[in-house]
Amino acid sequence: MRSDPRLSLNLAGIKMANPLIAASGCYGYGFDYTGFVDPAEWGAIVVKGTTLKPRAGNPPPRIVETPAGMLNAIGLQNPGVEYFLEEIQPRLAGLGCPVLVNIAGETLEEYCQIASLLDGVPGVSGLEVNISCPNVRRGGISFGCDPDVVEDLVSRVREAYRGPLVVKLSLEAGNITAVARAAERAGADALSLINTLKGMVIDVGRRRPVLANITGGLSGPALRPIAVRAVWETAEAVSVPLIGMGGIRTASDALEFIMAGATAVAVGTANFVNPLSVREITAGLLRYLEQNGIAHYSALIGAARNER
Amino acid sequence: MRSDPRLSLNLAGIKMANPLIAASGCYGYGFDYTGFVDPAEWGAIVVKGTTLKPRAGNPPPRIVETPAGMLNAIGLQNPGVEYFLEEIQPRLAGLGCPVLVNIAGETLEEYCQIASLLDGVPGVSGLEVNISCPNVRRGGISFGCDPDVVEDLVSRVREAYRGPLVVKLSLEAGNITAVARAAERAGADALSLINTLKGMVIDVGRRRPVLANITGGLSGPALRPIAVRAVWETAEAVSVPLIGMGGIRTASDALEFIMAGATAVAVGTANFVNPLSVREITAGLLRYLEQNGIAHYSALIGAARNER
Amino acid sequence: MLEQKPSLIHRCQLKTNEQVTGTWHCLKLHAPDLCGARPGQFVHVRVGASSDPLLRRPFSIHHVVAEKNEIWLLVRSVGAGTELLLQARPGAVLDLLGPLGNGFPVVDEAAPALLAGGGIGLAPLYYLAWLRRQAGLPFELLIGAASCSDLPADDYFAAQDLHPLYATEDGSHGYRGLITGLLEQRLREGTPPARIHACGPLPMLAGVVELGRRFAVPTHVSLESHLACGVGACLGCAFPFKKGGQIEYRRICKEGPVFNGEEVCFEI
Amino acid sequence: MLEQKPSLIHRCQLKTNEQVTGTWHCLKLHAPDLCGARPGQFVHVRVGASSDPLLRRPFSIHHVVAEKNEIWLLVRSVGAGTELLLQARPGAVLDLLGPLGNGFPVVDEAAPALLAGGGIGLAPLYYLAWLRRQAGLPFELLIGAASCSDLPADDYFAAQDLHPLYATEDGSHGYRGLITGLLEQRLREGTPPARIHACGPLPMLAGVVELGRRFAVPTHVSLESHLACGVGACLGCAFPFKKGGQIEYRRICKEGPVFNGEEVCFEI
Ligand SMILES: Cc1cc2nc3c(=O)[nH]c(=O)nc-3n(C[C@H](O)[C@H](O)[C@H](O)COP(=O)(O)OP(=O)(O)OC[C@H]3O[C@@H](n4cnc5c(N)ncnc54)[C@H](O)[C@@H]3O)c2cc1C
Ligand SMILES: Cc1cc2nc3c(=O)[nH]c(=O)nc-3n(C[C@H](O)[C@H](O)[C@H](O)COP(=O)(O)OP(=O)(O)OC[C@H]3O[C@@H](n4cnc5c(N)ncnc54)[C@H](O)[C@@H]3O)c2cc1C
Ligand SMILES: Cc1cc2nc3c(=O)[nH]c(=O)nc-3n(C[C@H](O)[C@H](O)[C@H](O)COP(=O)(O)O)c2cc1C
Ligand SMILES: Cc1cc2nc3c(=O)[nH]c(=O)nc-3n(C[C@H](O)[C@H](O)[C@H](O)COP(=O)(O)O)c2cc1C
Ligand code: FES
Ligand code: FES
Repeated sequence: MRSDPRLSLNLAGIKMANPLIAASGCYGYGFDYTGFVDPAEWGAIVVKGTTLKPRAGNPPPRIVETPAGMLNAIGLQNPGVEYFLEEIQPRLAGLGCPVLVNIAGETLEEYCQIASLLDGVPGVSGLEVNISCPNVRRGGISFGCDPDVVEDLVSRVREAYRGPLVVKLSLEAGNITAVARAAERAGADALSLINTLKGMVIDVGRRRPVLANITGGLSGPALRPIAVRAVWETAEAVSVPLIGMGGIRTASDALEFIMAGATAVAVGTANFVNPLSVREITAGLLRYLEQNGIAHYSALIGAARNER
Repeated sequence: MRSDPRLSLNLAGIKMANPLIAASGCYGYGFDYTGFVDPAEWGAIVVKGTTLKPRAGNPPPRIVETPAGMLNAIGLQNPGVEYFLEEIQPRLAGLGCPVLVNIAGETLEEYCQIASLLDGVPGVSGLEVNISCPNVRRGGISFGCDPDVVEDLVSRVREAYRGPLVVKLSLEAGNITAVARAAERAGADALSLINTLKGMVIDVGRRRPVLANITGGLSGPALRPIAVRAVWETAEAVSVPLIGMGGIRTASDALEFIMAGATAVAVGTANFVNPLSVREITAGLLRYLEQNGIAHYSALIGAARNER
Repeated sequence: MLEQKPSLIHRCQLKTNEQVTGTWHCLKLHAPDLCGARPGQFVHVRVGASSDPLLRRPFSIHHVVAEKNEIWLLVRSVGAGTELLLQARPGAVLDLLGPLGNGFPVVDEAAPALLAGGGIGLAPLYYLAWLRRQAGLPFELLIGAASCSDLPADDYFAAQDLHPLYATEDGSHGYRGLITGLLEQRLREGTPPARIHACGPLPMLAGVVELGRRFAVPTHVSLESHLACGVGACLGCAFPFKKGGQIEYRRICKEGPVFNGEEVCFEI
Repeated sequence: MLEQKPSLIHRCQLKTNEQVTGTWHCLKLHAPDLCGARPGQFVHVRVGASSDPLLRRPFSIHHVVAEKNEIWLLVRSVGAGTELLLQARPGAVLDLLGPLGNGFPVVDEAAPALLAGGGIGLAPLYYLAWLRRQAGLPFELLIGAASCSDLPADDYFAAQDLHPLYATEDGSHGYRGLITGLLEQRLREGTPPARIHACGPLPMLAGVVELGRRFAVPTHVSLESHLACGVGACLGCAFPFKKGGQIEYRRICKEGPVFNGEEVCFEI
């Protein structure tokens, strides 16, 4: 099923067997779910956000459930790019699907340094530049809000990294289309959207925020209508391919993003609920194509826009 | 129960029996739920958004359910301020609680005109200025995003209306605290937050958006963690009282907003699910006060902040 | 303070939940306070305690058995909400708002009535038919579906002494074709009715109104839409109507669900 | 392609769901593929089909009856997720991930072991105790609660030939006081155990580790936290540990839930 030609695509130079991508931070380095599905069932996997130096992450509690969603405040816990290159990169080929590395920096320079360290590294099919992680206090959020800063940042990362470059947007900025256009101008090959939205839960018994970090990023189905709208608006603003995400659980959810204009879709939180999500969504997409006599899923990209 | 002194407050000059407010657009003019609860059980009721001229509203479908939420695109259907003054205002005294009129305009001038028409009108305890309705294409959304425009708008409405003036914020702007400060500077007596967030659902069978208006405003529990965070951040930025809202269903939800810094809370979508919400939340608040030996709910305003 | 009316919120125990056909179940509820509901009115039902699904779901009063303090709902499973509701077992307590809406305006007129129900749209007409049968008033109940396997068995009707005329698209029961075809035949051939009451999918209702116009018979159609509040507060269920050459939105839950067919603006 | 391991996702039929005491139920599941689970491992259970509650809920393997292809879960109702789960009726099919986590590291050591379970924390120790009983290895099972009415009746244990020592804060059964008090008494007076296995609330575990240190007995504690993925992918369940004077976060679901008590950083 995973190599069905009706679902294959070339995303900004990355050959993918299907448009399903494991979302960053939700699938580790691709090895944690091998007891459930073959990682090669994914079109691609985006690994956990990687920083220049190792990061210990935030103290617990790091997650809390919300209606139809969850907040996370992992704080970008990761072993750093050097460890990644030494210990993890050699194993990536075993996954059997393209792997993108999600990167985050605290300064422009850090982004560029990580990008050049990853440039040309075998087994790394592309970068996803997280300009929007809501849990890193310095940097992070501020980068993603200002179109000029984004253009500068992406241009410089573009110089440092020659492979496929995806820029990941959030909605926090309020002007996602302006930021999207800035990233496109600066040479992004594709855009990912959306990252989590900042939220918080208060423990009314203890009268304090549940998360040690106070706020965390909202993911899961609660987010979906907002994310679909963001894809819809961004698809109108740019011509690079979009990777849509936010609350996708089923093939129907994935189709919403595709019909709004996404070329590929990423699945994050749903893996926690159902580790077989990738398999079930792929099967559901094929069923939809069959039932509707469609030869290739790409005919559906932006289909909800075309009709108007 | 509804006149329990432990819940009474004076919000920007409006005397309320309790901090529960029926959210604008979710309670009509206060008469639709009389088969369930006495309107006087509310601390206050905010009526449907009122415009200068009558508005027919959007074609159907206007609502669609989403995970733990719903989208609405009513399009500010309302009979206009004149009809309101002639036909509705005379009946408001019968509700037995303070009534605020939510107003929306397509131009600065319209806001001012409505405000002066409502100035000094008996039975109208205050205005809630909606600078953020996501369904009015002209005006609306743009007003609410730019702090300078907001300051100008609110200053002028402030001149036109002498009673309690509440300004209702949305998060779409991305810079809610800047907008909040602008509204405060311009003379707002209180701030309401948050309005719905723009979202959309696509009907994958018909390959088009479900809502005739394409997008609609997300309300309900899905929104709650984002709304609590917005109150938390805004409470830090301004000193006027806040009316928190977004997905409140239970006393515990209401307490989250209060502990984040809200002086009062509004309940919208939850009324649709449970018309007895106001009664059950009031009872729950009193139970919390009892169980924790607290003499007045106001001791809990911002309580989750104080401890840090 | 406003005059206190009897409360419209009810906690009703489910007595039975039985499959009627395919995905249709009949729920019988102990609901003494709802036995006064008029045909065409509806109840707004909480299908679960969680926030997903969030909103209530509306269902027509399908039947009232006043001497047993019982109301019936005929529920077709089409999505998450109805699926959840149909999992309720006898003994479960359901939370209902109602009776809501206007109901069919003319129930006890002596002149003959045609009642046309498309698919699950037969739900409210069943009770209307039964009331007319009880009162000895003339009526004919027309029921349409894709196939007879999509409909309750004959004895579901015969048990209440109702004997519908059937229209099935595959001809498996009665007239072969759409219910509007059967209705047209009936209007052409039978005694002219005083009015037509109809409930079903929008295209069917448009057809019914068109026929009513052609044969100069007043029509009353029960409309559907997603409802949020169900009580008139949110304006979410607005539907366009013709009023003096202009479009006006009316609330299905409040001014409806039953409307004068002539006024409905089907061209949306 | 990676080597294909046996799948960790299972659809298991619920055989019985019986109240054990107060808000505690014992769920017995037909789960042949989970009978190899080690004590201290857990399963991650889907509690409903809707998005609210969204995440799975983790429960320890409470007991395995291999000859019946049966695993038991001991579930205390504390919130929406557990409430929903406890509504499941015999015949229902539950979706489980597992066995997950590491389990207690040393199960079959001949030297005596003390097993201390605070409240629902007794769940995993029950199976550990049973395995030792079967193997004829010495152990003592200590159980603590506020009152004996919060605990299963004696015969819930006696049925498996387990005879716990009780600590209740109100003194209604056994030792009066906290389980750490009983443990201290036991450490002071009885034969020195080779190790202590404990599961329960954090303050209790901190106390157990402190006692272990004081009496020079190694401790293994099973930690809890909200889990998202349960398989190590999300880093949501990280807990601080001491490592060479530094703090290091480890995943409760993957490196745990059972940890060397000495290394746990309780001061968060
Ligand atoms: C006044 C009124 C009376 C009704 N009476 C009955 C009745 O007696 N028996 C009965 O089975 N149903 C009745 N309905 C329809 C019923 O309310 C819907 O089928 C139900 O709400 C669907 O809920 P769901 O969660 O299962 O489906 P959803 O998951 O919400 O929707 C599933 C599919 O059904 C469509 N749908 C959902 N609700 C409606 C609706 N109200 N109108 C048109 N399409 C819809 C959706 O677009 C979607 O394609 C009535 C509706 C109204 C407004
Ligand atoms: C490895 C592991 C094994 C477990 N084994 C068992 C078991 O055998 N039997 C059993 O009954 N429970 C066990 N638990 C705890 C169980 O998972 C939680 O009680 C359950 O997830 C609560 O879900 P809920 O939706 O009912 O409560 P929620 O509504 O999520 O929470 C209700 C209250 O309980 C608290 N809470 C929820 N989950 C946890 C948690 N994991 N740790 C601490 N506090 C929590 C919340 O903070 C809140 O105050 C285990 C947890 C872990 C991590
Ligand atoms: C636990 C967790 C960790 C995440 N970590 C990252 C990260 O490191 N970098 C990143 O760009 N996005 C991260 N995300 C965001 C997801 O990649 C995704 O954008 C978001 O969760 C929305 O998709 P979903 O609703 O399918 O989860 C994380 C999300 C979750 C839930
Ligand atoms: C159907 C509907 C109509 C609304 N109409 C208005 C309106 O006219 N003016 C306004 O300021 N807010 C309006 N709102 C927003 C609510 O007042 C409230 O800010 C929002 O719904 C969040 O609260 P809730 O989650 O409790 O519903 C409307 C919301 C809904 C659901
Ligand atoms: S559903 Fe709210 S007005 Fe009809
Ligand atoms: S719960 Fe995801 S890593 Fe432990």
